[in-house]
Amino acid sequence: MEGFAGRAFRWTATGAGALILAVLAAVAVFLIIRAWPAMSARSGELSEKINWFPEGQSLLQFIGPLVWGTLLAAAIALIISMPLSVGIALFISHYAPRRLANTLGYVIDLLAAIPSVVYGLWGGLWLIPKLQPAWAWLADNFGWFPPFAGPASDPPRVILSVSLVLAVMILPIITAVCREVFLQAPVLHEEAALALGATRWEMVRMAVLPFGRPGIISAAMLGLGRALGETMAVLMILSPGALYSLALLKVGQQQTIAANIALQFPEADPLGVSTLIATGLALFVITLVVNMAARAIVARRKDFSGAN
Amino acid sequence: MKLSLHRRVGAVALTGALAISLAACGSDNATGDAATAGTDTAAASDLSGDLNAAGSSAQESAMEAWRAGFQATNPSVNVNYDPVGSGGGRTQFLEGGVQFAGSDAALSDEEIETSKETCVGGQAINLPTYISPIAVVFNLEGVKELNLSPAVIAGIFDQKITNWNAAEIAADNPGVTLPDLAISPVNRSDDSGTTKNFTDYLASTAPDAWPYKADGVFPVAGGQSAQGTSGVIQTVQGGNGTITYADSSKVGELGTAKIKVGDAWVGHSPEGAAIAVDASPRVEGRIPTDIAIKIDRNTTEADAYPLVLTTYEIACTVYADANDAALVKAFLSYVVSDEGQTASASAAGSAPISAELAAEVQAAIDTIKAAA
Amino acid sequence: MAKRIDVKDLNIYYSDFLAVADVSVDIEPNSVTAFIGPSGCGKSTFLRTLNRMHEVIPGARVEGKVAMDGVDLYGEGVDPVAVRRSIGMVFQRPNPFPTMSIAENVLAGVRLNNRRISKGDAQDLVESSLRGSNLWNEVKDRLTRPGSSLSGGQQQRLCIARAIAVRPQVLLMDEPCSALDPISTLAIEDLISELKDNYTIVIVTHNMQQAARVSDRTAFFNIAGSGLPGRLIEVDATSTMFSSPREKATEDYISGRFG
Amino acid sequence: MTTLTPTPAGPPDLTPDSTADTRALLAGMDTRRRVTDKVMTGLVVASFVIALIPLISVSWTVLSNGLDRFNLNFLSVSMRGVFGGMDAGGIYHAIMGTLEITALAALISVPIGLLAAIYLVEYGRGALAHTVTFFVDVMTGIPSVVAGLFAYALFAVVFGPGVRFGVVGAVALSVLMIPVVVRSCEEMLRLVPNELREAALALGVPKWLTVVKVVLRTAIAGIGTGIMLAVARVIGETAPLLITVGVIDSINFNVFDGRMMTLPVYVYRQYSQGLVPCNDPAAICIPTINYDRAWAAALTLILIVMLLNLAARLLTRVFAPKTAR
Repeated sequence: MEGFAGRAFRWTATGAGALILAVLAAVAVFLIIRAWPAMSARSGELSEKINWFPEGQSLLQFIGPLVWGTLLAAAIALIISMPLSVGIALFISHYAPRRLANTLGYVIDLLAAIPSVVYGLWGGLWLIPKLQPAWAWLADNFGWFPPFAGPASDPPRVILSVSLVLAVMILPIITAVCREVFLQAPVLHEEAALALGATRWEMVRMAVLPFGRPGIISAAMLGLGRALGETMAVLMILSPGALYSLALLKVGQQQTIAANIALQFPEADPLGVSTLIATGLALFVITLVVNMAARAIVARRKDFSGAN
Repeated sequence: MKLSLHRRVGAVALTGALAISLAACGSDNATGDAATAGTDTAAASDLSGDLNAAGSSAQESAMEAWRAGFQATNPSVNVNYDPVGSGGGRTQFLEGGVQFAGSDAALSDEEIETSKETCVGGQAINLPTYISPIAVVFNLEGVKELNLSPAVIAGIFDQKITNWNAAEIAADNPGVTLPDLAISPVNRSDDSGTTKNFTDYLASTAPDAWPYKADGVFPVAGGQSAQGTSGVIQTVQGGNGTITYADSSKVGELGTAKIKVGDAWVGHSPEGAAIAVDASPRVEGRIPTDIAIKIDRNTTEADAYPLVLTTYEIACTVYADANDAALVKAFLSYVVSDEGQTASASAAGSAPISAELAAEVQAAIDTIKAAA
Repeated sequence: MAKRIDVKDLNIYYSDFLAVADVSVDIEPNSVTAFIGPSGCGKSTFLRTLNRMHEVIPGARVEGKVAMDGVDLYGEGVDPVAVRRSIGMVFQRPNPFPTMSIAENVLAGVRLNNRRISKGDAQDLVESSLRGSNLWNEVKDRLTRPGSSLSGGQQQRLCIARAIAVRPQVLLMDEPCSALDPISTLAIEDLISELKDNYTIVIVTHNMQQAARVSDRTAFFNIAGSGLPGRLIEVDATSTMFSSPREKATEDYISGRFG
Repeated sequence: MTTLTPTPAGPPDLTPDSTADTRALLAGMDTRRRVTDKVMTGLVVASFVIALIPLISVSWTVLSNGLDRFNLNFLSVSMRGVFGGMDAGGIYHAIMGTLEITALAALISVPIGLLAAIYLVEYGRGALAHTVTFFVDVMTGIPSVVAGLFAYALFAVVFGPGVRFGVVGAVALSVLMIPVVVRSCEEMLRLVPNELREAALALGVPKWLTVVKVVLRTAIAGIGTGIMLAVARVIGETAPLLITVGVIDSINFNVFDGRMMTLPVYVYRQYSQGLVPCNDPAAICIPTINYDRAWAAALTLILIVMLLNLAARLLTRVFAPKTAR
């Protein structure tokens, strides 16, 4: 028996749940509608009407390099930060003395909350001037490896610098999630490993990492999502280009979707805005795919997960 | 429970107190100048309201000075300027988002046509408010000044001349020790009036070396680039062997090039820029109050510096709102007044427009009116 | 391969708190020794000092001597990792690694030392260990299923298989049946009797009948009050302990008159 | 190997010889494992130290560069009338803008988020609940700049293009904040033991009252913490505010009309204004004034975020049930 108040409450709550779907649908629908003029433009129309649109390209040809740049910057950031984050998280959860670990955990939480514009400021003003010798060294010694082909640009407003700042940015986020997961690794399994004669590292490998794998994956995806959508740090550091380029140490090679939107939006006429929103739609789809892939990976391992 | 209740009340009280004290202690009197606070009633006008503008980031320094000066005598007026770039400013103006726009390029005939809708019954007019030399700026250790001909500048920015000790550069700079160092040309990454004037200059003076047309978007890819005048200057400062083109007001300590005009080498200066502008014709086919200037890049006037940017305020001849019209008139009149021109020259290092031009612009401003 | 353990004057601490005081006991090879006593008396804590699992807890330490065949486990040149390898342990709650299959669970300890064990050897070892823990017939057709798919009693036997796969000298069991149903308990008890042919077994149990059923010798631990250290009251052959204990406290506990 | 000793008293005499293989047995593992363990320990510690370098450097540069200008005057005045290299100006307008817009965003997202979480935990079953759960996850991944575009276009429909005022920014931030609020509230509500609900229901309390009086009250500290962390998360967003709220250098308290300044945008603006050339030798001019202000504003922003985090921690501690866990 549910009175009027009960029914009202239930419907309000359900309405709020549905509202979320409505908001998301509104975002998606709006993106598509607003991007439509650009998507349906006849060939050549975009470069004809939009100042910054490259000559003779279609919308897809325009978005392609941006998607590439976005993925490249985020992927490198993830490659840099992932092992470090897992390391820090392990240090806090299983290596550091307990009192120190609590303090460190708190510090990491605080760092995770530092706004990205601050990281951009730090990257642009403090880090960039210091990176040039390191990148020059990389280019001199590892130039045979195509991504590190030189000469390294000066100032190093290159994709590797951007990725480094992004890595620093997502480091606390990934670490915070990993640490939380590692701390939840069942003592039961840790002791089982130790009792079998495992060293600390072997115990971590046998009992902690397998248990934490879904958590590590979602942490990585969280970090990747952040890196994919990050605008300010890229805008403040990178010398953009629009190539499918692997060169990490040269300027004018890549650009990310988010930074391109922020860069061109103020100057854009209605068709330009439409084009930018089409790129935003691409970014939206990418984050959606990343999210769903992460969920699929986590779900597939449910059988062997510790959750039972 | 009782304790936590106390704490709760305390926390709420504290937050409230903090908010109130925060709200009470703030002020718009940032400079400590009494006039800003509105106490100087004698000088204060009866104008009030918000005047929103957007546009060229090159105008930013000058605009800051103008706004400070204007708001000091009109404390009830807020003049806001969003330095989104010339194109953005024009777009926002044509869409009716702002009352006037700052632009480094005059409106095209097409845009003027569009503006007739925004400017209820009137049209948009271009009002030159200052001229600014575009300096070719470089960061080269031990070198403060170089002679660069249009063809060499074009070669450098087209990434054809790639080293500072290239023969082309050395030929024009006898006695200067040029280092063996890669040249990193830096361009604007956003659509900008500075780029448009710069590429127009190269296309007009060195058509052989510069195969591109005048464009607000830099046509050559693969170089350093940054957003806004400050961005490119910051990039040039951050690297060795870098070179860019930028509004001379932001140059600071960096080295600048003398460009070749006729047979002479001319450095950037406000006076040189003013000479180049005065020697240039108007854009044809416009109404008398629309003062758009077509810079003659190939001028051979003595001491003229034709790598110059004329900046415009773009306003309507007719405004739907009377207050808007009054505010625009008052502000733009201040801008072209001696006081305004001195302020921008001091803050931005720009060249004042000549007295004759100023009189013409003022006459055009006087025709701005509100719709009946 | 079974070895003896001799404990002399052992004090066990958590930081500054003395948890178990002054234990001296000899554990005979190829026998089952049971530790009984009320909750909190320190029998599990003591058990964990026998393979140096105690020190995994931050701040935990011991004073005194624990010797296996005359070698002090806490002496110089002794590696705790090697100690735990030689002295296996089965826990109160079955804890197979959830991310590993049944076979992988059995091999978990072996792979630590011998990464490149051949496929044939591995299969043989899995079979012999699972046979040793009386589990082979039940799981031989599903060795690749996750260990967590088994029932509680099967899981516990899997854990025993895992422990004996590394061929330890001694097997410590910390209330191995307390989380199991009576049938599974019986299976484990049978297994313990079989295992003592090859191993020295120490078992902590709450269940006196179990101690009486499976053990050769019984040690009784007691605690005088909270905040005080647990002590070893008496140790003797199981039959003696249950028929004519020397101490009054033992008799009270065994006859259920414990307060 | 060993013989059964009949005497229970004391260990048998064992010569060093007979203990030799036991000693060898206990001496340790092979070199590979020992080295692996040492190397991995080294790597773990090293990764920690390496990661600390940039993180400490961020904190340190912000602190050391920001403290110069961080004073009462800086906090209490706006940028009105400040230009060039003037040794003046502050962030009062930006602080107020940030606080108002974020508060408004919280006002929009907290009720929606909390109610949606209640729906998911207490009522949600079947397809709708699954869909909501899934799309809340998806929504977490919306890039902030896209949220900004959305809000801009939404209001542009009504107010025309070029629309820029506080509420637009608040809506953009809400899009980013709602999923975070739902997630954390959901987690907190699920932590409330079912026994509590059943006990209340068994007493004849209607379900909605049980939710309000029992479940919400039990979870209130966690919910508060979650909301504060969500606020801390969006308070530093720059890109959406840049697009939707614009910039201004005077104080504007009215979120319904006119541009507002916000702290993150202020930081970005000052950064992009760069060094001041100081052309006029007569005027007082600090070349790095824009960067100095950017650092000081960044410091203020971080302090606000830290304060929110600290408050969240404190809230958890004060309201935490004393017996639990």
